[in-house]
Amino acid sequence: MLLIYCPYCEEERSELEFRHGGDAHIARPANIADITDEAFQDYFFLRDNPKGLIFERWRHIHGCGRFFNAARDTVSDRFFASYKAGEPKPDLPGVAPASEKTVETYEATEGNAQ
Amino acid sequence: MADTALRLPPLGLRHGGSAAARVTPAAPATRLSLRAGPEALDALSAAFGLTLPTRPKGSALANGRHALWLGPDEWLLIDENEADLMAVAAGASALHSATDISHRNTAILVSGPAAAGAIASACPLDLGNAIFPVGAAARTVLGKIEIVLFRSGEEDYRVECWRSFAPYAFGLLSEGAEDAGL
Amino acid sequence: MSGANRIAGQGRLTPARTARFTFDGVSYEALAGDTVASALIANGVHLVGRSFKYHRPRGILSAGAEEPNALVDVARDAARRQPNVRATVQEVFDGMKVESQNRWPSLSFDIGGINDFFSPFFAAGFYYKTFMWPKAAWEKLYEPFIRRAAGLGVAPTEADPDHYASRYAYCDVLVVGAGVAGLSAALAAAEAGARVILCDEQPEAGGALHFDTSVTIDGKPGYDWAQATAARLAAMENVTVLSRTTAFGYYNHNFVGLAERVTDHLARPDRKLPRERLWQVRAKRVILATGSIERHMVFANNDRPGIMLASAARTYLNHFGVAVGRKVGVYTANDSAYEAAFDLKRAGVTVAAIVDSRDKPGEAVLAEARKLGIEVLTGHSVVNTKGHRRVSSMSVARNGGGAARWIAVDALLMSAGWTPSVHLFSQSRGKVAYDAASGRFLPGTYAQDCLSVGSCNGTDGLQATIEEALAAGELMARATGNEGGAKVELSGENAFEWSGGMAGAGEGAGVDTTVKAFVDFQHDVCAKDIRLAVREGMHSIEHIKRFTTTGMATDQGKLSNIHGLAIASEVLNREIPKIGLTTFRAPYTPVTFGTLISHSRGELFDPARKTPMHAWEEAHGAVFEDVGNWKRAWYYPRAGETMHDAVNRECRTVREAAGVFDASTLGKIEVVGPDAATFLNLMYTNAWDTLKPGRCRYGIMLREDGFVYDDGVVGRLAEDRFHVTTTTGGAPRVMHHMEDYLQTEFPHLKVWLTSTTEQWAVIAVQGPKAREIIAPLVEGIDLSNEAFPHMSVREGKICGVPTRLFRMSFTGEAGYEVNVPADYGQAVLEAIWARAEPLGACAYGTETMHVLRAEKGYIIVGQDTDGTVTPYDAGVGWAVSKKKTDFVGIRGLKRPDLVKEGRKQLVGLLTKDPTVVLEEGAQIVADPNQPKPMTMLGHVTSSYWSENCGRSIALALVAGGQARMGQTLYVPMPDRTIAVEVSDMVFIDKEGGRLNG
Amino acid sequence: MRKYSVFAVAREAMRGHKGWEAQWASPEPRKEYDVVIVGAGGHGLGAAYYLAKEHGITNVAVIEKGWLGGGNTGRNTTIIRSNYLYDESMDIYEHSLKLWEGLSQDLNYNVMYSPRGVMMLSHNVHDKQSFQRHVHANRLHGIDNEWLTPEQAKAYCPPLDISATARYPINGAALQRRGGTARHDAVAWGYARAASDRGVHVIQNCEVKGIRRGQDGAVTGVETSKGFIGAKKIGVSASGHNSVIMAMADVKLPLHSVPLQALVSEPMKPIFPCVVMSNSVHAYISQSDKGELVIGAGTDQYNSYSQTGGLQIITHTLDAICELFPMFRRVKMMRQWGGITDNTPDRSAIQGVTPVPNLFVNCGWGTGGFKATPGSAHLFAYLIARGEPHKLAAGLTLDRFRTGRLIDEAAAAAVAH
Repeated sequence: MLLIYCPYCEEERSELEFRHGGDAHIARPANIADITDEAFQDYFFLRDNPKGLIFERWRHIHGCGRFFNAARDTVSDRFFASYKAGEPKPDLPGVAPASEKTVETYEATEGNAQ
Repeated sequence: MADTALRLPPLGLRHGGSAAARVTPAAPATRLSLRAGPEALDALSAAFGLTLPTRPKGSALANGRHALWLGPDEWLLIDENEADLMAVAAGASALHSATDISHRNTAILVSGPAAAGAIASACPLDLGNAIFPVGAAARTVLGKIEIVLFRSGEEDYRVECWRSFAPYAFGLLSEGAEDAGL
Repeated sequence: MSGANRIAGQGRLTPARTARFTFDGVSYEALAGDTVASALIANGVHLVGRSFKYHRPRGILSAGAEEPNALVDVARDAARRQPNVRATVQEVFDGMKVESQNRWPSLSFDIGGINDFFSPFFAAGFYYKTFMWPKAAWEKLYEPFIRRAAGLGVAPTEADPDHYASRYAYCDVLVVGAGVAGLSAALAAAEAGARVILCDEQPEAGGALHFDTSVTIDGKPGYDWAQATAARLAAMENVTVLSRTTAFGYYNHNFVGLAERVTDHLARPDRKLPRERLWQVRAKRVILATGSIERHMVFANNDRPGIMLASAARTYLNHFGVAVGRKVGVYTANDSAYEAAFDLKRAGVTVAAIVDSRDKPGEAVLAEARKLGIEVLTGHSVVNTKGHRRVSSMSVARNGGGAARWIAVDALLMSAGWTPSVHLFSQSRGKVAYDAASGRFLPGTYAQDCLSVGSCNGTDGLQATIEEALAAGELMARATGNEGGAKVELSGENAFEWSGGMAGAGEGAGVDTTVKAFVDFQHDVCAKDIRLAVREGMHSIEHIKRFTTTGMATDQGKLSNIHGLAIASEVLNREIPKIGLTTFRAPYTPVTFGTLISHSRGELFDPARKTPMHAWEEAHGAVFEDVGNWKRAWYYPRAGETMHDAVNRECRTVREAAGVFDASTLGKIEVVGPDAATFLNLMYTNAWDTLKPGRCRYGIMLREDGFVYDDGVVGRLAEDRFHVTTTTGGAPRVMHHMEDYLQTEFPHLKVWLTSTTEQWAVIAVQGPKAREIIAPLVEGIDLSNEAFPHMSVREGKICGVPTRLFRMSFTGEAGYEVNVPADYGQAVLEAIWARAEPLGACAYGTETMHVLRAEKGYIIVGQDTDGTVTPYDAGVGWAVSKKKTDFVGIRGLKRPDLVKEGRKQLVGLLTKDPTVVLEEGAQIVADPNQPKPMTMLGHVTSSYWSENCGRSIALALVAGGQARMGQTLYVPMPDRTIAVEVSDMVFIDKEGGRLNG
Repeated sequence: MRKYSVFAVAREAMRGHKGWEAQWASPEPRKEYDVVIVGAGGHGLGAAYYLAKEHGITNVAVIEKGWLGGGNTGRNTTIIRSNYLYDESMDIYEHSLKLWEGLSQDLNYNVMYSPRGVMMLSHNVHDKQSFQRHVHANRLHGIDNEWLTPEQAKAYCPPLDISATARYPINGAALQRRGGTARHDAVAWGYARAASDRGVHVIQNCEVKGIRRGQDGAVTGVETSKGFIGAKKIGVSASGHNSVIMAMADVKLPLHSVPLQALVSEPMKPIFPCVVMSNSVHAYISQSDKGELVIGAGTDQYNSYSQTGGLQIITHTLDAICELFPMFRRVKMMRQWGGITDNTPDRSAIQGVTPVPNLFVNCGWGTGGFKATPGSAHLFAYLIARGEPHKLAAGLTLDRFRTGRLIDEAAAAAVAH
């Protein structure tokens, strides 16, 4: 069970109080009625699903009720940062963006069996 | 003209818990869900006769009227004297939203030396003195339901929940109180 | 006498305090504090169980949680029976009934033992290669046979009458393990002022000090120091000491699950006490002081009763005062086992010989052995044993194939060295590293804020352990902001430093493929099985594990993992770290489901939500149905009525007179603010700015992909205040959905949302006499059609209390929905009922509501629609604004497949035979005689007998339904085919005149 | 390859099992293959097997970063059924079920397919409507699925508590008698052995690090930890890691990967005869041949590639299990674990061509991949061999997210896979 820092409550609280909200920084197109089928597919369905750094939304639904964003490593589940909705992606010195070119070693996820 | 309808609170006259953690339904109160931006705080504070807290987990008390911080633009107001809070809110000119939730919520009081233990049987909040001191309030969960927890004294807690969840909350707190009191 | 093998003057139990228990029906005496294992050995019982596969006779191997053999069934009474209990952990209580497992007809004569004879046929993985012919025999013959043979204990068959408790806890430092290392670390952390939780699986602190009597700390015997230190910690305000408490799982972000056994050791527990208590600890820092586990030696027939770990024999002697034999052999590859021989010898037990596979044991232990006159055979191995129900002799040979000689023994103690318990560290996702020098896997890279100390960290030596633990305790306390206290100092002494150890098959395991040298005792995995697995291409340790099932028994490989790995390493000719460990999974030791679920049972399993009028409904005979978490009145049968009768009567009564209905469960959201209408414009397909205060409108809400998400009537109370209703089941998700858009897409809008579902009790009064019923009760609202037309809302009073009175209808009749503050609901209902009943009205439930709305063609989202239906499909396309440039779902709704011809559309269905009522969910076809798989056009979503229509009616989603009006389609049922005609969805009062009644 | 049989076992028993050969070869990779399949789980190995057996394509490598069968194939609760709602789902799962029925004989490897019946409990009127919709659709499609009264359900599964006072009383059940379980490892091993026997290379401990493409955009091979391996065609079937692999070819998919947890109890003598699923209370349970209760829990709510998850997911499932079977409160959890599932927005799989020529994908099986193994593998082989989907898999293509032709089993029925 995760321990999640809520930037509005300014403390870490149990995951039980939170609901995950999918990827962060996906803006609903202002002219949504006019976009193409492909653009709609991109907006609504296609996701990076990164292995490593992810920017994601959480709602402190059983706390202050606010949506906010967080940067987390999807392999270690470690949080790097939480920040309020509407704020830009933070700089995360030393944190590599997830990239298909640098796939985690097998051991990192799988224990030590070879 | 019919007789005025009688009020029937959800928990009736139940009691539970243990000597070390008593669990009792709170008396009826009026409650308000108050929503407003920072620019309205002074006017609203003046109207309600207390300073609306702006820090997480903060609360304010004046003449039996509590204001609990629930979120950056959200307060739960509880008036134990059953004052008409909607009327008070209507008197404030600043932009806000006030919704009467007096009957939506009900409250359970947990008190005694094992009160914190009783609540900790199902609530994942850290109830340590340093982090949840007297006067602290937070929306959180209790077992499978949402509650607002308010610490009103060293050994006194108020658990606010929606009325249909109250029997569940009461049962859970009673079991927790039995165990915490052992 | 509590057993012939009890040695006067030995051990820490009090001879005067006894308890009686039975094992397989025979009564025995034990001492308070005994485990089942110590009590059985004290009474000369060595055969206690049968192995999983070969049904080999098995005894007690260990004195702790790692026990693979001595699993028994323990009962307090018929319902309080627990299978697969480790006899080495379970404390005896007076009146306890213990039964052996996995044997028939008896433990000493077990028919299943024949498996041992046929074991050559049951090599690892044999079942993958056979039982395939004839095909049907697998299910009918082979599998049932395998199933009966497998399994250990017998599952409980009665509901568990015990209760379980739970506690969330926070601390600065959680210390797991209360041996030397754990106690030292906890003391240092606690003295520095940290909030500390210290837990240990045993009843008393001390860990290895239970058996290791050669240790002194601060001048006290080690065990006494441990008790004093635990007591000192327990007395500190900032410390919680939990005994009989196993840290079973280490989860994300320093979340650790502990299982505390509260009453299973008590003869007559207070009924208020929970059986077990789950602790869910969130620790800022964790110190793992989990110690290490002694390994057995792998050699031929190393599994006979009486063969056990050397440290276990020492525990039985030094703690329980029980001699495990009278003539004991020792087979070891490290020094620690010598101390077992010394202790036994001093207690008067004959030590036949110490057989040491090493050529050069530690000098100190050799010298002591000489002094005590114990024969030591270095460079020798035990290569076989004899004895059926108990070991009777061991065969010893010089390494390298010397001649073997048999030595009579009645117990054989073994030790291949110590395996650090890195289970929790590994669960924390830390990476272990192999230390080639000591042949151990040790904590390597940490993934969470924790530290390992003592022997689980590979730290050898008493003083080194103490110093490491004290430093860690202080460091963790400081790291969590504690600055108090003086530095703790401790000094310890012990008689011998231990060295040595080996992993893998000993000389006596042979290369012969028939030798049974057990690696995993419970699952009967031998060295030869691991070799076979490798031969068959299983080169990953995970493959070997799964193919042989080594490490997959209830002990999860605590003894066997390293041996299995070493044997694989030898056969594959690859170093151990190149083969790797299997992943450690929670729980460390098995945890009862009851503990994990704690309070969640019966009424506390899942809240049953009841409306404010529930008691009234119950008193008036309502039968309830589950809708989400709600209990809703379903129908109100009168004496002698079936459900069908009751619903017919209710349906008729509502249309002829009136009915009252509890609609409180509908979701309600108060939408307030200057931009409320703008916001609703975005959330619903309809246009809201045109709705005047005091009026209501039916709204459709879509997901962004264009499918119907929810619906409900929305009333505008003021320019800036709307009363939104949602479906009963949809209330929480609609609220979340709206908050999502409001906070993240449209944060500029000045509007706030508040759930008011439970603020209002809602009493629907529907039917021609509705107005007559409520009129005298209402104050301040003109109820005339002109002043208060259909789809309006007014605020006023009813029965002297505030109401939001809606003029609306889900029945097609003129009607009202009376909203009153919830606590008044029952009283207002009573007042309404007092007027309604004399006027011939009835109370009706959800079933009647469903029929009445279906007669009018009103849809129920979630029943007539699923997540694949657009408003156009559902026949409510009129509610989609053509003028708005944006609302959620506007784009999704235009996608090619959503505007395609031939989509499933909601229509009415009339059976050709009006008395036939279709089954909801039944499928519809055009040609009932086509072969399977048939082309299905759609399905029946709602279907009822309509008393008011005098026939059955149904709604259905049918491909191209609107274009099929009047067509005959078919509903093929298992026993007949039903012909239906596609019709309009409105079956009664098509003009809607009754609404204005 | 040596045929497995009771006679072979008996013969080997007499000589200490010294004669068994490796079940599959462990070759070094060739420079180039006609087909490289990424992911040696049941789907990938099976596809290789069917490529060799039915399409005559034997110059095939299945590459796997860890040990074969180590992903979701070896981590799931092994439930097999085909009583889905939509034609697309029924087609593929029924195709799979038919292959399950003869798989042990086809592979000469006992995968222990055990048609012990899968029963889905209905707890309320809504469940009943939904399950009966399935029952009828299945019947007209030619798939067995029947509606049981509570008493019939109890007769089929005696441990069931059907008392009306339960928090979620049981008002009926849907039963697919041909549904059941199989031995998960055996499926991977059986396919690996049979594929290897037909010349397929199974290359373990070989991690894909990139997908190389030619000037025409078509794939030319994979960069791996064992060097570059050329490939005329590539099929990706890497369960939770499909997004990561496909991103190497710049293909974005509608997937999110979440941990799915499961647990087993200690082994006990036979007590539980079938598979029981309950959607309303979120639980599924069966008993393995070894005697363990095998219990499927839920997924964590957040994307994660960690094969662990929160304790609350496990306890939530056990709540429900113990409510349905109060006798199990004294049973002990012996081991819990997690696998990474890749999930699509409509909870149905994607199998089809991709925008990259000669790159094929098989993904999004979510929590339902095991039961699909032989069917998915069989149709994936067809897709790779022919370059176009088999008609039974034609609905599973990627373009449905653009057009809106979703196969939303979850939305339609809210039935957990």
